[in-house]
Amino acid sequence: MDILTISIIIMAILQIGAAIYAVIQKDLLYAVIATSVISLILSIFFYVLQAPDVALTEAAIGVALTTIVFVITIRNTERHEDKRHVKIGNKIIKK
Amino acid sequence: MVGSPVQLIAIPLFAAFLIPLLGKAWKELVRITPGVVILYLLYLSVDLLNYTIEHGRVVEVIAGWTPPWGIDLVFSPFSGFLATLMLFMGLLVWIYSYRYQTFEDYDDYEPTLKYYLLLMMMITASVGVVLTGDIFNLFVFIEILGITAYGLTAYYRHRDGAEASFKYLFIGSLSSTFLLLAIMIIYSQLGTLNMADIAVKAHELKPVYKITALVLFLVAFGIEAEMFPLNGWAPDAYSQAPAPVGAAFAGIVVKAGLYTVIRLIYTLFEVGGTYEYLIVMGLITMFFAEFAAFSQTKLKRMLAYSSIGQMGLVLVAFGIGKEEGVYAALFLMFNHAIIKSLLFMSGSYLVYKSKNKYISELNGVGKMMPVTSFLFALGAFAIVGFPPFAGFWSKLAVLTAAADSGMLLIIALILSISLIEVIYYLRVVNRIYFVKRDTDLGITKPTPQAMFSMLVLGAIILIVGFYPDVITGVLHKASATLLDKGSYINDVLSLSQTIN
Amino acid sequence: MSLGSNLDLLTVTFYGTAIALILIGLYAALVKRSLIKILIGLSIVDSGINLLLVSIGYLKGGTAPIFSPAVIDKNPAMVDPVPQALVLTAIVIGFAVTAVALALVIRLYRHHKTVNIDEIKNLKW
Amino acid sequence: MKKVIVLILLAVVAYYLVDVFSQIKFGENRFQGENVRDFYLDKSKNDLHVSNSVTSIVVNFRGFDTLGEVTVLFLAATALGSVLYRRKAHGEAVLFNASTIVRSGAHLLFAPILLLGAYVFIHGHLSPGGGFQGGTIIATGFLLMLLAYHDYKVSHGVLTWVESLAGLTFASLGLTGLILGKTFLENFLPIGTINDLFSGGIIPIIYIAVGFKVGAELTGVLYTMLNEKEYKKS
Repeated sequence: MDILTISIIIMAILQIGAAIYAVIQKDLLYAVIATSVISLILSIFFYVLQAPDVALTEAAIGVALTTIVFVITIRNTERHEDKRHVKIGNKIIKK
Repeated sequence: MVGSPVQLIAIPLFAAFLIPLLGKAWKELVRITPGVVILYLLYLSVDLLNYTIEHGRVVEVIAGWTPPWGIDLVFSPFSGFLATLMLFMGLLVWIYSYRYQTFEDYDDYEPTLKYYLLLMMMITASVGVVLTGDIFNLFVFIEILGITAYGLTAYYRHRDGAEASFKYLFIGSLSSTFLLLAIMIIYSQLGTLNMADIAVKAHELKPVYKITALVLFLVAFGIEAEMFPLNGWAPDAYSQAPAPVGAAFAGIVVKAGLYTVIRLIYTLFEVGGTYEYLIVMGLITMFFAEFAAFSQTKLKRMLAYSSIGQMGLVLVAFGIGKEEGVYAALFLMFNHAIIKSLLFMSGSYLVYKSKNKYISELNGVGKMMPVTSFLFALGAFAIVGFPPFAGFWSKLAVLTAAADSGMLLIIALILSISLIEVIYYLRVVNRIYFVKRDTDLGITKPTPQAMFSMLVLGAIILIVGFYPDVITGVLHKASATLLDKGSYINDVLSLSQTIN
Repeated sequence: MSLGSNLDLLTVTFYGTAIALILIGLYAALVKRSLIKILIGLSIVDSGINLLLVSIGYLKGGTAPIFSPAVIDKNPAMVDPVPQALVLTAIVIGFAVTAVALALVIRLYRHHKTVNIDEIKNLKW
Repeated sequence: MKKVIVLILLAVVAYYLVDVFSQIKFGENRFQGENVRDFYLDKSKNDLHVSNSVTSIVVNFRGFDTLGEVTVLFLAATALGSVLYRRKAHGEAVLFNASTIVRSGAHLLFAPILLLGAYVFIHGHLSPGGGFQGGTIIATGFLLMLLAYHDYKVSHGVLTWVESLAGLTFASLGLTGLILGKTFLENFLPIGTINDLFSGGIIPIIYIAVGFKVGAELTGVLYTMLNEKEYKKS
């Protein structure tokens, strides 16, 4: 087994790990960072699979822009996933 | 022939990029240009349709690469008929929304610009879906259609448009995921993306690929065509979008979705049992949608569910197959576009001032808004299929087609489900005319433009009702074209050049 | 750089990772209650699909589909450029849809002060 | 309960995906005879003289898709603006400036990033990259400035002009082919020699237009979203 194969397998495991982390993590900011890790590894995979054009696009759009758009949204909304809100009359109380 | 089919896509795209600049010169141009463009396209499309009916289909090659290498647009009597219908409805929707009053509440320039841009591109994307002969190009057009529809659904700030839009977007994203997966499977096995080429090579596919791709396609397109159980987004989108957009959804967007299902089953794959599947899904869709419509308390949701039910009936008609079935289905699609749009357009003026749009708020509105109410009632009678209105002929055609194929059970089911439809539409008409008004809601007179669109639609219902011959010729030609798969493949691939 | 040996292992790795990503993403999109989490799920699904598509176009020993001066005369085997072009389109479209979706989330938050799907229920879900 | 249903559904999907894709051999030459891949590679090299065949597919063979794709981005920017539009903001925006180091760093990097983006889309037909990649790189350059300076203004008028003119260039180049009696988007310029900067006829021109358009649109999207600030109640 050559070093390339081994590193690909390690990256694949990392990628799946990042995906699972992104799903179970309650802090949305960390989850978004995990998705950007997925995109980063994806971009390396594209390069390995002889698709440099796609790798460039994924690196620019997947890693940078998608992440920043998510982060802007989280900054404008809320950062934690399981915040419960209780409505009393018209007021909303955050727990 | 004045132009080529590609102009139907290229000119509105050109205009879309130009409109923001035109708006800098004179703001009214933002409103006017889309209408002028659509009018020109309609002229072009009618002309092309006449040409194709006489001379057979026109296959337009793009970038000089003949199919299966490049992308092609196919303007046949079938796809051309749908494109013309869409452009005609688009023109009426544009006239209806011209200075539509609720928009004037937002008298700002920016929202107006965005509304007209999105509306024009929604119509263009629907036309593109119908004309394209390449499966990945179809995906691109479906995405354009999706984005415009999400934007327009969320257009109003004071309603729950954003919620409906998010729902639509979520389901739409799943649809495009499945579509991509299916395209991928097809490409990996056949090495082509051209529909005619796929149709030729489809028999080379191993069954497992064929079935998986078919199921993925059906899920993806079923979402666009509002097939049960993938239509949860539709009533919300219809009811939360601005009224002209609701009419456009019923008259234009659904047609594009339905077209994809039909193209898939009639041209791409021939797998045993798909026609029966269409009939069963159509009946289930009809059944659930009509019952849901029956139990609605809000007018627009009722109309939306009724629209889904009609789509179910169209699927049944397509499932019956043969020339009569397809003819009936196309007639139904035409009638549905005309009548349902009229219902949406007039209905939304009847409950204009109301916040929640309850049906009970229609009580006695007939005396206050005689013309609009009359048009609504006309639409209601026409859609349930009372003679002598347009809807009668299409329902009759479906029943005849079913009878010819000996599907008596289906006739019975269609008739009994139609009965529900009759009941809830008559209930609404009854409220409009014979129940005393018990709310102090005011009314809003339709703008002259809106009145014009509604009157045109009403006139068409009557004309087609009394003289169905004006439309049947085109429909027969269109249905014959759809069924003739061999000539489709031949026309598209005969242009082909080989690797030299 | 070429992926020579262990093609079976790599098959499992690339296809397996892609399918795993699709499934994990779909799970998040269907089960999670936070709108942002749902969108994260959808973007993971997109990543999986893109990886699958590019993997399908790969050709053993093929070079990138670019006729640079170094390779133009050697006429090497090249990987399939078509899936790459499709993925390019899919990535850009995916970003466009995500951006619109996030704008909708911001608008929903402005109205409801929450991004939890259970609390935004003016319409039936 | 819902989780169980979803898991069962996913198991079914997983079964079929694995079943289908385990039969598609990785890295194998599946196509025999005439096929799209060989045709594109051959024509890209011999007929179009474009060395990056992904570019020739994106801009020429499947250029219609790209026109649609650019439109998707354009409409996404439009829809986004429509969704987030509000007539006037209430109160004062909560803003903060980045530190001096970040600001000077951003200033220093801004021009090189734009240059890199331009390089990537001008050489799209020769090397990996092109309009989409270059445009995105340019947008990240503007993003850097927007993040570093809270009051960094991108002129909306200029963005509209760039966006519209680039889009019009694309569409008009397509229509010119039609007017000259060829087909939509067909090349009508001399194709030059392969691996020259001036080769490939209209392909590099279209890709440059795409680069400008994508750059302007993505910058617009980011600007709109970043301007969506929290407002202090006043």
